[in-house]
Formats: sequence, C-alpha cells, structure tokens
Amino acid sequence: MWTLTGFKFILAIVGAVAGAVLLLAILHQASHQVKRTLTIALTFIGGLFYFLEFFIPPDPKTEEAVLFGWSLTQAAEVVGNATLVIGGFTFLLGVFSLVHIHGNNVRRRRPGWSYSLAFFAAFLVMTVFAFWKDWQTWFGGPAAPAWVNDQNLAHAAMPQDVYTLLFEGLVRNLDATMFSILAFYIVSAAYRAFRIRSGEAAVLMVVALVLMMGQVPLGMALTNWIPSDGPWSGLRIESLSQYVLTAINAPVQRAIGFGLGLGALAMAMRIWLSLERGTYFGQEV
Amino acid sequence: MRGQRRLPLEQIIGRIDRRLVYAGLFLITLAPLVGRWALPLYVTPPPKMLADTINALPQDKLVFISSNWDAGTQAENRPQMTVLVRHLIRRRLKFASISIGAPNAPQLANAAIEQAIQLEKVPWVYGQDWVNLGYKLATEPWLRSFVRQIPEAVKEDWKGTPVDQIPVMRGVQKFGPDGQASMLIDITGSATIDGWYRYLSPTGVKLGLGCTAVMAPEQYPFLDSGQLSGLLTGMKGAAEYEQIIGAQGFGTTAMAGQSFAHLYILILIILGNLSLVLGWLERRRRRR
Amino acid sequence: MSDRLPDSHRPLVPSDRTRPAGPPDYVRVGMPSPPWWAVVIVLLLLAGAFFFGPHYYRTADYWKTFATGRTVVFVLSLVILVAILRARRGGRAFVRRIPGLTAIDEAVGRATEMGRPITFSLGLGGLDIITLQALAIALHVVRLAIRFGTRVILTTIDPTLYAVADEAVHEAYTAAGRPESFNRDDVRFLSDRQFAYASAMVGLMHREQVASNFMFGQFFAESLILAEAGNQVGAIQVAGTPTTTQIPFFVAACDYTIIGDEYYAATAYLTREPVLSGSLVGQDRAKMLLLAVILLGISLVTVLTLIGSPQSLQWVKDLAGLFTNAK
Amino acid sequence: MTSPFSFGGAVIWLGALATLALYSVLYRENPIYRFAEHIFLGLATAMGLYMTWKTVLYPTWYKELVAGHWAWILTLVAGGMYYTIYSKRLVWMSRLVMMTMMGLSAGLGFRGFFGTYMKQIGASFKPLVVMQHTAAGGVDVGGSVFASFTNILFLATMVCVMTYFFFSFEQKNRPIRRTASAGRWLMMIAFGAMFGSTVMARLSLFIGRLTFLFQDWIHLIRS
Repeated sequence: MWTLTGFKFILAIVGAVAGAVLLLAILHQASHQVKRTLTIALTFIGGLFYFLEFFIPPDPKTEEAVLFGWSLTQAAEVVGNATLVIGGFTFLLGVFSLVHIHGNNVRRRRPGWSYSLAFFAAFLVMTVFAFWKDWQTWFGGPAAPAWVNDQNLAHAAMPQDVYTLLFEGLVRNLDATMFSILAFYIVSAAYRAFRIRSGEAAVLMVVALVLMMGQVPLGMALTNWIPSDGPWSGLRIESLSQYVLTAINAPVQRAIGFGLGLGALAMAMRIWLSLERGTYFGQEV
Repeated sequence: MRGQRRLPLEQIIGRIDRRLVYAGLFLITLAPLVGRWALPLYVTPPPKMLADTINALPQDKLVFISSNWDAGTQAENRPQMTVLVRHLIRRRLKFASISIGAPNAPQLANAAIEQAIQLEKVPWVYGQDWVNLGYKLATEPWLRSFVRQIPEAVKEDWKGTPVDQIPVMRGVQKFGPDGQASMLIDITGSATIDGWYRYLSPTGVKLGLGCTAVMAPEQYPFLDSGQLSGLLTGMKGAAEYEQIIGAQGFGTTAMAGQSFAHLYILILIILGNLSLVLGWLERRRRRR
Repeated sequence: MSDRLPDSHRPLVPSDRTRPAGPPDYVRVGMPSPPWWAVVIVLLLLAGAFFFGPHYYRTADYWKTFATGRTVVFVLSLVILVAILRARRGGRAFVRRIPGLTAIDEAVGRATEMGRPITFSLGLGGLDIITLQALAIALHVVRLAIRFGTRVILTTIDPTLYAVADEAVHEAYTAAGRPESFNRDDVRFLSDRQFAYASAMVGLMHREQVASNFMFGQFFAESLILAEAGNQVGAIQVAGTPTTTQIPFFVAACDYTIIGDEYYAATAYLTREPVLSGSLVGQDRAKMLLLAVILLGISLVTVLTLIGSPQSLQWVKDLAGLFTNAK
Repeated sequence: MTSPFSFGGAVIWLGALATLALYSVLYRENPIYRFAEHIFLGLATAMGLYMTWKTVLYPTWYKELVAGHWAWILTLVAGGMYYTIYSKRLVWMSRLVMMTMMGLSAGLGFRGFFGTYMKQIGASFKPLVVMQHTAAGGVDVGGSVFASFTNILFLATMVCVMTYFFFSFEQKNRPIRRTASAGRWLMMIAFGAMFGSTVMARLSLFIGRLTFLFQDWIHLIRS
C-alpha cells in the first residue's frame, strides 16, 4: 500500500496532495479557537512521540521500543527523516531572504548595491556548476562536459573543473581565512581584557597565562630545571596546566552542564505542553 | 614636566592601536618561518614511543601512511607527514601513501613526500621504494576488504597505474602478523582514525597517529590501551619528532613562531597592565 | 535619526523595584494550554506500557541498565513540572538578580539614544531547545525595541529557524499595534556556513555601525570573531551561550556575559511570568536533588574506600554503576 | 611565485587573493573586504542549496519518492506550509507546522538530557579518600594524599559552582553566599584555562595561512 508504481503511483501523489490541500482549506474556514487547539494538540503529539520513544522500555533482544504493536524505534527513524526533509524544503526560504535583501539593494540602487550584484553572480555561478556537475547522477541525461565535471581518474586529486576551481580556490580558502582571523582577535582580546581591574580578572589572566606558557617550548623552559620525575615534577608548567584542566576545569564544566541540562529539560517541557505561552506567537494563531 | 611625559607613556602602552598589534603578530609569526629559526624543544613520551616503534619495524615489510589532511589542517599535519617520511627513508623502510579523508589529500601528500625525499638527499624512487595509492572512498566494506586483501581494495595508484605493475606493491597482500604490511600511520585532520581502530587494531598491526592539537586529548585513552603505538600532537608533535630524529624542519620553525607569538601576547598583556599601574600611580600623585 | 525617540525617554531603569509586578501585557493574552490532561495521558500511557508490558520489564538486568536512567530523568522532569503547574495557579516567585540580564535594557536604551540599530545573533543552532530559548530572549529585546522605535536586525544560520523568527517578530510588531513598522529585511538568514555567517556578521556590524550587539544561542569558534567585531565598532555587547567552551571569549570581549544556566533563567528574569519563574523554582529543586544524589554517592563510595569494600557491600559499589551503565 | 596559468596555479591564485581580501578587514572594513564577503556569501548559499539537495533531499526524499513511496509527497506539503509566512491570511498554516516541529524537538529533550548527563552523575561518585599502594604493597602516603586532595578539589569545585547557579531564592545565608562566590572564582579559573589552552590552536590556523601565502603562493618560505 505504501509502495506503488505507474498510474497508481501518480494517482496516489495527486490524491495525497489534493487531500492535504482540501484538509487545509477546510481548516482555513474553522475558527481561531479550533486552529489554536489543533496547534497545541499537534505540538503535544509531536513531543509525546519522542517522549514515549524514550520512556517505553525496549525489548532487550531487538532493542526496539514497542507500543501496542507499533515499533516506535522504527517509526522514529521515519519521523527523523521526515523532519530532516521538511527542514530541507525550507532552505529556499533562506535563499528568498537573501534574494529579497540583495534584490532590494540592487533595485533601489542603495549604497553598495554593486556588492549585491557580486553576491548574485557568485550564487548563480556556483549553483549552476554544482548542480550541472551531478545532474546526470541524479536525473540522467547527457553527461556534463569535462570542464564542469572531470571524472578522469588520473586527475583524481584535482579534477580540473569549474566547480573545483570555485570550491578549492575560493570557498575553502575563504573558510580557512575567516577561521584564522581568530588568531589576531585572540591576541587583541587578550591584550585588552587581561588587565587586573578586579580580583576575578586577575585570576582569569594568571591562569590563562600559565596555560598558554605550558604549551610552548619557550614557556616550558621556565620550569625545565625541575626534574621531570621527582616529587616536584607536578610544579612543571605543563603538569600544572594539565592539573588545572582536570581538577578544576572539568568539574566546573560538569557543574555548569548539570544546570544547563536541567534548564533545557524545563524548556523542553514548557514547549511540549504549550506552557511557554506568549513567548513566540503571542496573541492569536 | 615629568608628569607630562609620563601621561602619554601610560596612554601609549595602554592603548596600542589594534592594527599595530595585528602587524606585530603577523611579523613575529612569519619571521621564524622565513628565517628558519629554531628553539630547543622538550620531547614528551608519545612522539618518542612512535619513533621507537618505527625503529623496531622489520626491514622487509611495507609501511602504510594514511594521509588524510587537506589545506585546512596543513600547518599541523604537513610537518608531521614530512618528518615521518624522513624517518622512514632513513631507516630504508618502503612505504605506501593512501588517502581516505579528503579527495585532494593525495596531491598534498605527494608534495610532502617529495619534499622529504629532497631533504634527505637519497635516491628514493617512485614505484620502487614508495607509492601514492590515491584517494579511496572509505566505506565500511572497503575498510574491511582493505585490511584483509589489499589488492582487492586497491587496484591502481593515483595516476591510474595498475598495482601489479608497481614493484613496491608486488606481493603485498594483507595486514597482520603473517602479512606484508607492518604498520599504518594515520596523519589526519578528521575522524579517520576511528575506522582504523575498528578494523586494523584487531589484526595486531602497529598503529601510529598524527593529529591536530584539538583532537589529541581524546586519543590518550587509546595510547594507554596500547591501540596506538605513538602519537604526534599537532605542530608540537612534529617539532618534537624532528628533535628526536635530529632533522630540523618546518615543525621546529613553526613552533618557534608559536613560541614567539605566545611571548608576544605575554608582553602585550604586561604592557596593558603596566599602563593600568602607571595610570593608578599618576592619579594617586595628582590627588596629593 | 533621533526624532524617532519617544519624548519621555529616560527609560528602562534596570532595577527590580521599578519593574511592574506580574507579567507584562503581551504574555497575558497567551494560548490556553493543556497541562493536566496532558500529564494524565502521559502517565496512563506509561503505566499501561509498564503494567501490561512484556516480562522483561521485571528482570533485574533491565532495571540495571534501563530503569535507573529513565527514573532519574522522569523524577527530575516531574519535580520541574510540578513547580511550574503550582506557579501557574498564582503567586510569583523570586528570581535573584542576574547582572548580565539587567544590561539588556541598558543596551536597548543606548541604541535608542544613539539612533543606531541593534544586532541580535541567534548563533549556529537550528530549531532546537537551545536556540528556541535564544529566540525567546530575542523577542524580548525586539518588543522592548519596538516600544522605542529602534531597529533590531536578527540574524540566523538556519532557514527553518529563519522562518520561525520572521513570523514571531512579525507577530511581535502586530501585537504592539505597529504591523506597518515591520521590515522583513531586519530578520535575515545570512548563510548556513559557519564562517560565511561570521564574515557577513562582521560586515553587517561595521556597515550598520550598530550600537548594541546581542549574541544568544549556540556559538562555536566564530564567537570571538563576532565579539571582536562588535567591540571594534564600539557596540555594547551582551552574550550568553550554553556552549561553555566559548564563554571565556565572550567574557574577554563582551560587556556582559550570561554564564551557564543563567541562559535558561533569562526569560523568567526578564518577564517575571509565573510559569517561567515557577520553572526556575523547579529547576533549582531538581538541582538540589541532583546535588543530594551526588553527595550521597560520594559518601557511600568514601565509606566503602575507608572500610576496604567487603563483599557484603558489593551492592553499594553497583550503585554508581547504575548511573554510568545506564543505556 | 606560482604561475596563475595552470589549473593548480589558478586555484592557488584565487585562494591567495581571497585570503588577502578577507584579511584586509583587520585594517578596517573596506570595499575589497565587502566584495569578498559578498562573493563568500553567494558561494556559501549556493553550496548550502547544493548540499541540502545532495545530502538530504535527494537521498531521503527524491529517491524514496521515485521508488514508489508516494507518502513522502506529504513532506512537500508540510514544507510548503512554511512558505505561508508571507501571506497574512494563510499564516496560521506556518504556525501549525512550526509548532509541530518545535514539539518534536522538545520531545527529544528528554533523551538529550539522559544522553549527556546520566553518565556524568555516576562519574561524580568519587571517593574523598583514595588509598594508593606502592609496588611493594605498602601505602603510598604522598600519592594517596595528593590523589585524595585532587578528588576533594574536584567535588568541592562542582558543589560550589552548582550553588552559584541557584536562582529562586536570595542567597542571604552566609555559608551559601560564600560557597557561591567561591564558585564564581573557580569558574574564572576554568575560563582562564579554556582561554589559554585555545591560543595555540588558533595560532596554528594562522601559521597555516602564512604557509599557504608564503610557501605555496610566493615561495618565500623555503621548504
């Protein structure tokens, strides 16, 4: 029933879409009260599904949680995939947002509109070549020419195509550069922030310095005169940093984590039971 | 008069323009790289273990290098790769490089290997003494068959030459005690080592790892359990290894860069605090 | 620019005393919610599954690996839920002062005075609990800003979240009686790639010369990029994230940092809505319970070490195992 | 300097120019950075679209649908409901699907708490007194004291920090206030440690860029 072919398949598709649209059309006529109740009910059912999937004990043999003959574990996989797919369909919304902003910039000739043109150019070129490259694998049809998708194994390391040029040449380097800007920012942040304005700032600074020095040879040289296997070896700067990380950093992270976990748990329950009223959509549905 | 002079000093060292700070960092990190400066290093146990393992390898077996890094982690992984290959060449161990992590890894691996050969000034011939097997998509079945029957999983090198025409690969069948491959060293910027733990550890073959500094803490348990026969942690690991085999290279100079940059930050922090103290003294002087 | 300021602006004294008691107007007109019958349904379903379920529910092994973990989660959830439902029936709870959060009003007020926009980054999360909490804080900021006619540019990395945020902000404008002021371009999907998002935020903050910058949600390496960029344009910055490893960078570069589960206390603190402060009471109780369990575990293990763990006390040793082996 | 007139050379040149363009923001925001930023944004958005299709929609939706699993078409309807945010009349549909999705992620919260924190509770059961034995069988006094101290420090830190995060009552009680403020100091130590231990990783990234620019692009660093 869930797998159909040929004419039946088309009929099922059309039927499903038509049915869904009809249902929505009927609901559209309903009162606010009905829509509101429906929304709350759906939120509840959505949460209930994963709640049960977690709390119903699984069969030790199959490791599947079964409720009234339904395998929740298997269903969870389908639900997970469906969530992923529905999320995937929203990507165009993101694209709309960008196109809206940059389209307006170009149309109204706002200052800097030429940069928006660059955005469109990059977006279009990359989209065309990325999809062209794999089009045949997905939908069949003629293969993309070699300069779009070079599949010669001899070039395996660096296919000589436009997509690779854009990806390896631009995207990867832009990514890496933006990431590496952190090196500069971590220096300027340290210079500005690590000043002994208060006791807390002093502690922050001293510990950060010890840890920094514990990582590089120059810092290790400071305490290298302490023998590495005597009773005092713990005072070597690298051992000291390790000790701070395991004996103080770890419990702090754990304690903060417990609080965060409970906070998230409470938040999850408030959303699930629609107790977060007015937070997201205040007045009416 | 003196007060006027002191006030600007406090201001100057307390509010260095961030561009100057950035330019300083740029120069101070670049200088050791260009000038090939080196600072003495202290060798920690994990790289030493790796060197000892390689020193104990039998001469007649092949060493596999799983080279899984690309441009993103180049700074940490490339010096590891180069220094390990140099050690292998010094010990006259033949090796094969294979990539499962990134499609353009074979090219980077090749460049690193050729550089190592050049540095060692030994005629180490492609095909005779080493081979680059290119990029393979490492699905679970592929990993399994690679460990059991190497020729099944690897049919040709990265340029498309069939494996049976490559002398160094002749007779190489499998991993394990009765196999022809004695060790695999994973040099990686991603989670490729997990696959090797799963499939290679059970064969009893030695497994070495060179990874980025961020990944290293998670690997210590495997070092304890003996699944790893040695570990290089980022740039520092490469530098220590260079120290062990006595071959100064990029790792050592890069660590000099790291050291100078750290020192630079230290000086900046001291300057910032000095200005705070000076300002405080100044205010106290005025109040009197 | 400054002509958009309301006359009486000397706003938002961030002290607890001047804040009106009880929930603000916009939370009163909320949706009705179904807690009691929901709890009944859930409990009935669970009870049914347990009592009419298969035999393996009653084996010791099952209790060892499965039931402890579920019981802990269930009890903690119940403690929180009971506190929420009690608070709903009236009474408002005390919330202690959280310095970083009082700064939110200050930051909005400053943007209003300067006539410059505010940026609010929702971090790298999608439609998950953490980011929904960030969105709740964002909506509080947006509602404040609407009152003073200040622009808030909300940026996201996830298209689904973008849709929700866009709709919620639109709704906030409608609720405030100013649907026409809603500018669709102020809720933005920037990119779904971490560093493309970061580069766009850097450009955005520089170009708009923002007066205040908020960062709430999940942040990773880009945290410091955003915070330093905000610092360079001289924005007042308030940040909060449950990604604890990024807190140090926010502490170094921001004016106020929300640490740990202050992040989840934020909405309760800002709105003083009974449900939320009740939830906070519940969280505190759950935390105490957790602390008690841990202290009990510690004392048992310590006693065991001191008396040299005889065979007859093996079950005490297993107690810790109940937690670590839970599946 | 690498020649830009080969494929590999062109990739390096593009990368180098992109790198310099983004670094220019360190001086100040400028047209070159802005241009690179917009190119980056365009490419990233296109990549996002491509990856969404390639990794999500193609394998889990299109392939299933083509295989005859017609019910997957309903996800298209659900996805489409999101797009009603642009219509005043139909907007309730978007809320229906949004709230359902929120409900689903809320339901995952229980497993999330369990998976992350359950083991940590058990792992916190550390004895306050540790006995360490020497190889000869006697008690290693120094080692035992040190190990016990480490455990006590670990647990005390955890308790102090957890106390700091109590919100629902005024921390008037002196012991509680002291504990909480100790928690704050300990957190500062931890934050300092996190900051300090990240510096090297960040500098490595920059050294990586330097190698790309000065070794692969202009051959200033001899290899």
